[in-house]
Amino acid sequence: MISLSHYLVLGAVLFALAVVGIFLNRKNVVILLMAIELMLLAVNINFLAFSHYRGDIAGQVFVFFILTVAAAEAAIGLAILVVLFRNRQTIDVEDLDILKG
Amino acid sequence: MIDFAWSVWNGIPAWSQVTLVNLVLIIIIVLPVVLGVAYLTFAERKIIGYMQVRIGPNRVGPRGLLQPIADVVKLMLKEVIIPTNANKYLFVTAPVLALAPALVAWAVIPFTDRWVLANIDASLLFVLALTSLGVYGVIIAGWASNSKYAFLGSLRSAAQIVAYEIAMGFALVGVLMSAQSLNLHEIALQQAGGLHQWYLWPLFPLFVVYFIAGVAETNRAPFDVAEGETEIVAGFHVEYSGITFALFFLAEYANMILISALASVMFLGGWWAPLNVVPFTWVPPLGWLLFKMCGLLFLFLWFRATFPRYRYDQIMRLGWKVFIPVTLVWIAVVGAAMQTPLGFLFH
Amino acid sequence: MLENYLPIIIFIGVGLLFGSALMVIGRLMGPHNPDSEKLSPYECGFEAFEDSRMKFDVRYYLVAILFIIFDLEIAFLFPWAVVLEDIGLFGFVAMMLFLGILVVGFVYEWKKGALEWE
Amino acid sequence: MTYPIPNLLPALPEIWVLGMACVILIVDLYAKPHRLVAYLLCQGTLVGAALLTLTGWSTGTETTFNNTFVHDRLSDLLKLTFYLIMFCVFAYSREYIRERGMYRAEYFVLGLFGLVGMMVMASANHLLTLYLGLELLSLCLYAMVAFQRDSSQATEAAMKYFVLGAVSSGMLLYGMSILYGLTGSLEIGVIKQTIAGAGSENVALTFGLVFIVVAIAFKFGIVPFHMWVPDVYHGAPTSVTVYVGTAPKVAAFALVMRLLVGGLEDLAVSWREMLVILSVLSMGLGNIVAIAQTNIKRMLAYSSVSHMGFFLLGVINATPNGYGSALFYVIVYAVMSLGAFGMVILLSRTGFEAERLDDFKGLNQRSPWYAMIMLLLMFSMAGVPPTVGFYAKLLVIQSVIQANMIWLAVIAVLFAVIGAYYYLRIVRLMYFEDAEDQSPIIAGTDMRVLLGINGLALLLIIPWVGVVIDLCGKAIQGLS
Amino acid sequence: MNFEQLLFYFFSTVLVAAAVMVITIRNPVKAALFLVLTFFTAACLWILLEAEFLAIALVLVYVGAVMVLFLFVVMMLDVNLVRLREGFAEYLPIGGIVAVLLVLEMAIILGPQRFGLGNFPEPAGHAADYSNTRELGRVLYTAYVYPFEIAAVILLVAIIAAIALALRRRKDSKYQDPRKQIRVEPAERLRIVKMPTEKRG
Repeated sequence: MISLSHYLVLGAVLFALAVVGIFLNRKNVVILLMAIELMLLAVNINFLAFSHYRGDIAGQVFVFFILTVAAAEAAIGLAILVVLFRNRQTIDVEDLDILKG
Repeated sequence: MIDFAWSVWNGIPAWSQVTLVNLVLIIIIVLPVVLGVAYLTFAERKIIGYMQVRIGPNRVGPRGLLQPIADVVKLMLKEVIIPTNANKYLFVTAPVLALAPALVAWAVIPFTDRWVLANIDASLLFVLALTSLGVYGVIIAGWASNSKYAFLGSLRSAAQIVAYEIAMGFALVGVLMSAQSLNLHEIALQQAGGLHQWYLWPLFPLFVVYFIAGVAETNRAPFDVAEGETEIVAGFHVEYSGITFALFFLAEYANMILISALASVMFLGGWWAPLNVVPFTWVPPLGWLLFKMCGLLFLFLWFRATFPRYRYDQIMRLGWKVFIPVTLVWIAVVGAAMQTPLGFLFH
Repeated sequence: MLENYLPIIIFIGVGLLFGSALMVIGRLMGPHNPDSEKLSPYECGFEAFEDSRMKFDVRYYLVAILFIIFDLEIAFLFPWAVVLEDIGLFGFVAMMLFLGILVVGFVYEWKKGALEWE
Repeated sequence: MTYPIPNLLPALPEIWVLGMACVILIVDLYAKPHRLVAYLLCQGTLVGAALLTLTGWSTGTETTFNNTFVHDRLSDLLKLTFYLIMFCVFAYSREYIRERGMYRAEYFVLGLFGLVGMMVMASANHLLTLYLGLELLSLCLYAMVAFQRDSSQATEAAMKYFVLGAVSSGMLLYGMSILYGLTGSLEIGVIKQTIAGAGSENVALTFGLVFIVVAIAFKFGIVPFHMWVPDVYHGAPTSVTVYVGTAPKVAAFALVMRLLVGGLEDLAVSWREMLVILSVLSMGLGNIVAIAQTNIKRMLAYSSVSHMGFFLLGVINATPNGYGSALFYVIVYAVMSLGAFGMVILLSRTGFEAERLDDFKGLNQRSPWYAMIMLLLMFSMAGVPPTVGFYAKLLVIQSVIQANMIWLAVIAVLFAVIGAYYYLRIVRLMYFEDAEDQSPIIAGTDMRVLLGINGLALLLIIPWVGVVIDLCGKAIQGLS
Repeated sequence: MNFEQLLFYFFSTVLVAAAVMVITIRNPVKAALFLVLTFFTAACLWILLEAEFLAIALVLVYVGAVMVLFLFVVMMLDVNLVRLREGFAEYLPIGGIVAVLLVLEMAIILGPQRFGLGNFPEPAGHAADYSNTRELGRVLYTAYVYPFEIAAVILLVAIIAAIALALRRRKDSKYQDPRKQIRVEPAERLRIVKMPTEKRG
């Protein structure tokens, strides 16, 4: 049978991929945002796996709220991105160098 | 011979047996839908023809009945053109992505009391989720074509689809409240017993919103600005030709049929006869469902023949500023009524 | 519960295959003789003089953002509608508060003209 | 089925602030632009909330909303601090945002919603409410940092803040998911009991704990998770910096208390070690890099990094006494930081941001009064006696000594001395250099008065400092 | 290997492969589409975990809405795709090593042999009339009413923030206002000018 650990390891792999994605794509903000979504997906898989194997609905409730918040967050993040793009004509993080010191 | 076939059947593993049975059932559903699409186009041309005092297609086959077959053959034999600089893979994926959700949604439609392919608990939500996938075909097609008109058209379509999807979702909430179930089969069962039990009556505003939103979702007239010839050539599929175009066409009409089926199940009692008396009960349940669907499909065609096209800002205003408030208010009304002894009105 | 989903998975496969198969058939049966004029993107009789991927109105993704938020609202309404009879007045009031807060947002959008398509 | 109606009284301040924020949003749609209405309503809301909190002042611990909400002395004290800080933040912002075309009701409304988020955090008794409060606060802050949307500096800062904030939320959630899996509950009290029952020797628990500590460090801006701090403080409009740099730090303290102390106190052995490292790194890097800064906002940012290192010293002790000193420290820091950024706002005017250290040159010639206020602020930040900043540092270092970590105390004192250099440099600039700019200092009456009080409070509170420390101690004792 | 396991491994493989594509592929539009695939397979896995409602909600909200916004944004930002991936290859080996290490560590801790995480029994199946949505609904609006209302506030903040940041009224655009159109008085449009008749020259 599929055990809890199967799901947890899957979550861990996804989480690690997201972290690596953030490191690899430090230049491209859009991909960064996507990597963040992957990270939250990993967390959700964890919660649901625990919820399933513990037979406790609270984990699902938590996931529902994470989905909600993450979607709202993505909306705001992309709004900021759009405003930034209008100002700078770039989403390359390396060009974002006004703030240095 | 039969014995041999039977032994082969018993010899294969259980899960492949299930898979095969399901495959056959799926084909039994998909083929009529596709055929339905073909003849819906024929019906459209004929009906609009008569409404405009013409006869419509009448050359191929008796009374033009073979016209849709000829059309299919023609589309298949046409050249598929992939524009330069277009993104090849995405360009050919887009039509497939547009078609697949329109077909898959049929898996959860209850055709009769006994016949529903996948009787999942959250089937209504499933349908809504699938409908929301349809927008990908549009966006990808517009972007992959690398053509200004296609891109603009796809954006417009996407924004429109998205706006009406909300109204559609809110309208469905009303149905859920009345039925206290997410399962389409259950929803239809609750409407057994005749005309007066149909959700059409207590949820009339939601029915109207749902159906009009369905018309807008499928980019049908009078909401077809995104592909109106006078507006923006042919919208997101301007670069598509031959079979690729046919797939979009198929998706649009399959969606129309789907919307009619859903509306029949949710508001018009699905397969139930309008009255439980003799002449009505002679018709088989599936017959009633088809009859209701045909009625709604006729409305689709009638709208196209009658209404002038909306302007884009009017479309958006209708979706956001009329439908959403109306549905919200009606949800509150239904919910409030359910807290009082009047609740029975909405069941 | 899981066995109910099996037909759906198969159906998804069939849906994708059906479309792809039609594509392949069309590709095989149709002629194939491209030339540069035929393959150029649609334009009103002149060469396309700019890339099609131009910038578009901010309004489009304002609509997309609002769509996300309303979609979430719908996601919250679905389980509520299904159990409304169980949770009774308490649940009703809870949802009306929820909707009330979001109606404030809706009124705000409306008055700000975010729903206006100019 | 019927459900008991939850007791709404403990949550009255939250409900009031939320309701008023909605009212302000709607009223402003119908009011003429640039009216004071939004500002006055906003300050009225804060006063009303303070009154509500004071009337409902808690004597014990009560929970409501099915144990997702807790009302105790700590939550009340934190909320009062929030109101106070926010009152000053809005007062300092008013002229600044008007001059820069940001005077819109959304500014105040987002600020108030951020306040609601902090209040939710302060009263959280459940991982879910803790997370939601944190996100509510963060979302408001991201939007406010980007509020000056034509400024590429501000939007760039907002983007960086957003990405790192979202990553840290992801970390926090991952840690929470492990906690949930191992204890089977999201309720903080139950988690504590389960861990106490199961023993703290579980590697998987420590694994989850690492993620939580990293996330907390991100939120506080502690080395090595401080990358966003200087950029955000610098890039954001100063009126937003004064928000980001003050109240959320106090709210992050609530995060520490509720999660690390309230839920995971039995793992203190593990998290103490992590915090010691973070604290030393923070004090060191913050103080040293701050010296190299020429921009005062960046300097204050690094100063904040180092202050958060000092703050952690209080937590490391893992005794109520230590938490009390940490609470006192973070409140004092918030007040000092409020004043310091307030001074930056004061000196700036339309088309001119007083961001460079050089803009403080000769302030004494321009206005001896404000120079004195700035002097007090800088002395307090440096920890020069007899300012309250001195007491704050004293207390946390004392708590470290109590924990028998003399070496850590020595390091802390050393870094405090290094840190004093760059604070005193500003004092030198103000008193011993000539002003480059002689334009008069203009500000609204509310700002003048509040900033004066803000600065003087650091000195004049001394006779009553014992009362405040006592209050902090009591708030912590009410926890267990 | 039974059918359920087969499905699990199939979906997990697709999920991980799609996630790898998201973070490595050059074209952001394709990355977004791979993210869609990731979400979709994740939804399938959630159904295996019997979280039916959330699985479909994931498709509805993420695939149907959030990713549409992502696509809008990447399509609009006419970015220089190649440049953004410059230096990508340099980081790749380091990134790969980091990834492998991370996964190994996490797998050791979360793996089946240790810390009792593998010992959870497979939960008993639910009754035939079990409805995941219903069960979620029963607690969501009662026991979790406080988080539920906070969620509304978060959505409200998202609306306000999005409009405050992104909405700009265009000054140059012209559009019809039907209210104005129908309120027009004749006097506004037509001016009757008295002119003396000219004499015939």
